Amino acid sequence: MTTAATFRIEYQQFLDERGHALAPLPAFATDPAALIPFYEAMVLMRTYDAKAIALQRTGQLGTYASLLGKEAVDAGIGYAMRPEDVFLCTYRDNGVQMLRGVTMRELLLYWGGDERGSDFAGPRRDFPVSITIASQCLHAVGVAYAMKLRKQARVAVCMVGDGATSKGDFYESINAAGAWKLPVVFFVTNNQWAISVPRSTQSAAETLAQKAIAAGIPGVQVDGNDVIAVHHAVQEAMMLARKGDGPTLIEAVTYRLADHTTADDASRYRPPEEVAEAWKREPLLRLRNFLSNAGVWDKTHEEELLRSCNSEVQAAAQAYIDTPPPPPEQMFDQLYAAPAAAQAAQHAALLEHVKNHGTNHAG
Amino acid sequence: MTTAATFRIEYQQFLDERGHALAPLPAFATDPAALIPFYEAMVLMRTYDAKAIALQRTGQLGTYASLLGKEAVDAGIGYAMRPEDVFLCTYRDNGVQMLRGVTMRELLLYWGGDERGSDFAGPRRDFPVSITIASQCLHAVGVAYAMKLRKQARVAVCMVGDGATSKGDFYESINAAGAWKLPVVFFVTNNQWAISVPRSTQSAAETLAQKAIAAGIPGVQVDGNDVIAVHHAVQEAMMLARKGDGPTLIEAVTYRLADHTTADDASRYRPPEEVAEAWKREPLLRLRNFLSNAGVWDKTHEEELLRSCNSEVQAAAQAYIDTPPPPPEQMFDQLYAAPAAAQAAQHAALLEHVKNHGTNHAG
Amino acid sequence: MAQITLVEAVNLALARAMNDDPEVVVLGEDVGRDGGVFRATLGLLDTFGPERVVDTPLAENLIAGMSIGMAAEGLKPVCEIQFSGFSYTTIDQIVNHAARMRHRTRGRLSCPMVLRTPCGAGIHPPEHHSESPDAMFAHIPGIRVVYPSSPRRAYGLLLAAIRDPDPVVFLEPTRLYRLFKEEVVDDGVALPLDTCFTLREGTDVTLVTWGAMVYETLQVADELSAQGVSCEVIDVATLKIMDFDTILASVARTGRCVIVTEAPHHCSVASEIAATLADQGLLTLLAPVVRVTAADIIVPLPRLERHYLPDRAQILAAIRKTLEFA
Amino acid sequence: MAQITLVEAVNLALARAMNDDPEVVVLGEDVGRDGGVFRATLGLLDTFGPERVVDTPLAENLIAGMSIGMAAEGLKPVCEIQFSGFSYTTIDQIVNHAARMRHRTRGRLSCPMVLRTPCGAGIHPPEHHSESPDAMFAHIPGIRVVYPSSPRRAYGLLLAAIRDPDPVVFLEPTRLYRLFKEEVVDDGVALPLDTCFTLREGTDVTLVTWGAMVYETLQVADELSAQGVSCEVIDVATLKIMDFDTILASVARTGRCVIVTEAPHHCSVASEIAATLADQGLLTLLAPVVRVTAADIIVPLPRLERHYLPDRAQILAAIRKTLEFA
Ligand SMILES: Cc1ncc(C[n+]2csc(CCOP(=O)(O)OP(=O)(O)O)c2C)c(N)n1
Ligand SMILES: Cc1ncc(C[n+]2csc(CCOP(=O)(O)OP(=O)(O)O)c2C)c(N)n1
Ligand SMILES: [Mg+2]
Ligand SMILES: [Mg+2]
Repeated sequence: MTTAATFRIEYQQFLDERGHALAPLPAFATDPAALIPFYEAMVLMRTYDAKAIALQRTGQLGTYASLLGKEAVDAGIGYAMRPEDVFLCTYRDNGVQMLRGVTMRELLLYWGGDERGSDFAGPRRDFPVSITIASQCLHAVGVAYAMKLRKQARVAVCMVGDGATSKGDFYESINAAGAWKLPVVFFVTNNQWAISVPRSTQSAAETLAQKAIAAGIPGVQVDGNDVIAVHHAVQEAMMLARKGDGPTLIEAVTYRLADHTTADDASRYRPPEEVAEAWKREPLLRLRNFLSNAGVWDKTHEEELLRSCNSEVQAAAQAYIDTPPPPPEQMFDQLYAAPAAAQAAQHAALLEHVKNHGTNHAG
Repeated sequence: MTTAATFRIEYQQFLDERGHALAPLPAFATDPAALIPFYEAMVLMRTYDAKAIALQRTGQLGTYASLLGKEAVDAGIGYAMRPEDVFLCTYRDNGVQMLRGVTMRELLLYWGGDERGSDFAGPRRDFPVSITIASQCLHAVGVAYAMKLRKQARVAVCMVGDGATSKGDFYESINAAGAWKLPVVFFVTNNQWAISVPRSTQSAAETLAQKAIAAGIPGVQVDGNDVIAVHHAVQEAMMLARKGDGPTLIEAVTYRLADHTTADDASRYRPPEEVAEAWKREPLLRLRNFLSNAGVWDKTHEEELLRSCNSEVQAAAQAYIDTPPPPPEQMFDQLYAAPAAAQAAQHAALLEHVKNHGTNHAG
Repeated sequence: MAQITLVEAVNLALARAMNDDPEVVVLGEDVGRDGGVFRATLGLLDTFGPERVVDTPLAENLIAGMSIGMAAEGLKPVCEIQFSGFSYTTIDQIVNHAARMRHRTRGRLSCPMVLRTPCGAGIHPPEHHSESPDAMFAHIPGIRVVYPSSPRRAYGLLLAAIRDPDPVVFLEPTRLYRLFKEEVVDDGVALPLDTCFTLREGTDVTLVTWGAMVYETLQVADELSAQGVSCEVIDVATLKIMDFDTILASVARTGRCVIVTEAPHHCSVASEIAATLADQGLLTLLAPVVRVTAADIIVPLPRLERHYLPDRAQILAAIRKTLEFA
Repeated sequence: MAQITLVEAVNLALARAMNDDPEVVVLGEDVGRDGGVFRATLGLLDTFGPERVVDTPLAENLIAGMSIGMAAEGLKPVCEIQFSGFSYTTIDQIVNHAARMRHRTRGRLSCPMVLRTPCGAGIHPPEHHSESPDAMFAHIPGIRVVYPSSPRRAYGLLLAAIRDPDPVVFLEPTRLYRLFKEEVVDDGVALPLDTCFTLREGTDVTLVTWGAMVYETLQVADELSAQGVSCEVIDVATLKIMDFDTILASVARTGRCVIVTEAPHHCSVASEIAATLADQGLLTLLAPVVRVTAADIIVPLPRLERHYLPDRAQILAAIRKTLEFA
């Protein structure tokens, strides 16, 4: 019996729950003030999130998936990416999208049920939200393949949840990306739940980061409530990818503080104590404490920030609400690059009907 | 930076290429004579294999996938399973099927293009050959789930090739089997090639056994040309499974000595030297040497064995050839448990046509 | 005798089947403690335990494939795919294995599984939650496809599907899950899988439909009835193996036929019905066979969704066109 | 000007497209050194190198999904699925992503990919190597489905498919790969994707078909022509978006139509054509629209395979029945 191979999965955390440094901080964090933009972004995300839920509750938005609790993940990633990189996201990654330049109005438009929300003016090559779990991992492989083929120093960043790591798409993707050494970072937000299904039901693997071993690529686990750990891991992974050293899998351990979506009621399946416990580890508090301890943040800053976030979000919500509804033609155009003559009659008939009758549908 | 988890993948080999023991042999192999049935089975497999190819070459069989080079794998597994276990196989695992009690006539019937070949009299709950790569892994999960639900001490054994480990079905299955601790053994025959695609193209993983780590289950790599190593690993894995300790992934490193199938010409894509090298490690020679060295096997035994294998195979081939062709009705019956009235006319019309016209088809 | 919704009827049938037959196992995403995102499996976990009411890892291909393995071992798995937009990944296992297990082993192994999934548009959900893949499934030889349109038929047909010895894809009209209630007797009586259901008898025109569109079609029929037009309304219910005799016989009487479905037009189940009429019913047709379907477009996000679904006005217009044809 | 087979024509078009456009990338299982199991990609590796002629890991879902990612980045991936029986695992990516990328982003991203796969029965192969999923693909809004039936059309249509800015599923009739040769000029001229091809003009009956069955249908038409029966033969070629005008115009002249396909009967592409005739062509029909299809059964293993495929006698019988109808 000999040893064919050995592996180690590392865990990275820099800040403890009260915001104290546990280890020497990485270069980008040695000046605490440099972390203020992270904190500001995280607060904006949380403000946006609350507004989105409020809009949904008042019938002004469709089903919405809250990002509450993953602000550190989103800020850590958002600030590590360059404009020319490509972001492939789930429905829970609006925070990264905001940092990429997608406007809150566009995000709300999407959640409001309008395709135009995915035609954002910002990062034009970023992917739209992927609803079918893990399916975007395969796209990330193709995007990264194209980048490599063209010898570009760009990186694809692909998000998934803990539940998504059970799906074949995820494995096929990390495996293929490893085989071709593609410039892609796979990021698992392990928030402990896939709707009502706990992490333990998904897999017997002790960590999700170790799934990287199946693909022969590096895997690392980080504290997903610690923005320094997240940002550091993503930076390292992107640097590897950019210089041609292939993909990395990052697992961020965090917690879904909200219901799965506004259509869900998490109290049906998880104990309130678990949620209360998780609140103690939440990412904003931790970073705020760190900044306060370092003397670069105080109550005045905080109040000013909240004020500006609120007004920014309010303005975006209003801009969303003021956006005229999509024209019915939107159903047909952009289905194909060129409208097919053979479908013209079908489309015209429906349009005619919509214009004459509106709809008398029960749904 | 702390360590979240560490892993080790073991490699097992007992016999070297010349049949010398490299390590103390496991209990079942301490009496060399106990290995004679393994050798006999392996020679029978090879004889059968050669006959099948001959039948194909002379137009008496359809496309056939040779098992040449994996006889140790098949014998090692076949002798580890109990009748009540369930075997889920690929097209290259006829050797195991033979040991399970599927007759060579039945196997040839299958390759001859007759569904009745999968209605074997032997292991009635074993699965038919799965052609769609890795798809049978999912069935193995279901079979093992049923065994566990019913608290039976049975085990499902599921075969895949190296190529199959790139497919989502494989990962979803080992992951789910791990999550539920199901009684199933996943066995990867790593014969270095998936048609023309070499093992290195499939994955950056150093071993295929380490894919087990993604599922949080044990993984082990063995020398697939060493029947003792294979049998030992399978026995251990089945013991674990039978007593409720869940699944194991075994990777057997061997080599596809033949073309992919009779429809393939491997000389198009792989160098003759590689094949010549592989012949030096082939499993029969090694075990024969071991038995000879131990004084339990000689030329007379060998000649006698070859003679009996030849006549057994010859008889099976004849029985196959003498089997009357399937009736056209076979296309319709067993499509549903009860023939549907709504389809009766359609079926009757086709049957009528077949009986009146035979077929004038170009194909 | 309770008035219950369609999703409650599904729940009732599941509980009944699990109670009657210990081999019945329910599996899927969130079917356990959560009771399914639509609550179709509510209470089953408490009654039958986590071994028979199984939350799976998040993988539909796994759910379908392991159901096949369970079924081959003699269990009767009833798996749930959370939305039919996530059922495309099961097609490989359904076509290549579920549909063939019996045939390829000459009956040695079989596949008595049911794959349930909510189907169709109309609940204003995110992308991929409004799909109508009925035609894709109905094309597959070796399976049955069932699509109930009322609580009572959901109950009886689901029992039948579970008891059927072959694989059944059971599509549930999401839009009708809670739209209306009906009295359902929990008597364990299954409905037949080899027949359409004639919901209204009529003489002027035959309306053929299934799934959620049965709802609007009946409304239109009632509306027209008040105006003296007599519509026969047929709920196809079992899309495969389909009972064409009932449809052909009806059209033979009425001479006119309108087919209503919310699936895209091209190569839909509606096409099959119209095609069968063009062959076996041609002589009885007094007017062109009109299909009221969705356009061949992607279901839009909620803001335009209501324009996607065929509505009463479209059905009405089609009927009028058919009736006015001389 | 060489006489070449259909598979050689596919190869020629691939080489031409790769030569003309550096964004064209070929990927799939065994497409590299092996040149594809049917040799459709023979020689491409040597000419264009391993970065543009890519052997992938064994995963069809990956192949389809990564093609979408490549296409969104502006490459023009042409992926090969080794047999259409292995294409079912790509349906999820095709329906849920390839078909929607343009629409859901309002044209910001698009999906100019081609998915090629050999299709149909007749080569006596193992299980799953004889599938005809054309109807499933043709049902999907947002894609095109193309199915050539001769070397020349394979060449011209594949060029068109690759140049098309939207996703195209390109089905290749396995049985015809080497059955006959035709002169193909490698002039880089694409054929249109919005039209059927009328292969024989005729006045007595319209025969509508596609893929490998075009071969037998033409033979029957020739046979009948010798007997004084004039058949119009239409190769549909592009199954989606389909050119119904050509078919309707032809049937308007002949009054009779036989549709021939080797796919199972229920909800097939043949159903769509017959259904369209039952609506838009009803008044012109002098006889029932007859479909010659496979039965709704699983393609049998080789010993019975020849009974599965529709043959000339069946086509002939259907035509006679149609012609004799008064
Ligand atoms: C393929 C697929 N199956 C099922 C669903 C329904 N669904 C939406 S979110 C979700 C859970 C996802 O969990 P996870 O991956 O952990 O992400 P999270 O929601 O926690 O961010 C499920 C099952 C889906 N969207 N796609
Ligand atoms: C899903 C699927 N894709 C493609 C094929 C075609 N095919 C048959 S065997 C094979 C290679 C399999 O390689 P491997 O898993 O290593 O098994 P081996 O043939 O070496 O035993 C391929 C691609 C198939 N049968 N199924
Ligand atoms: Mg989660
Ligand atoms: Mg192999």
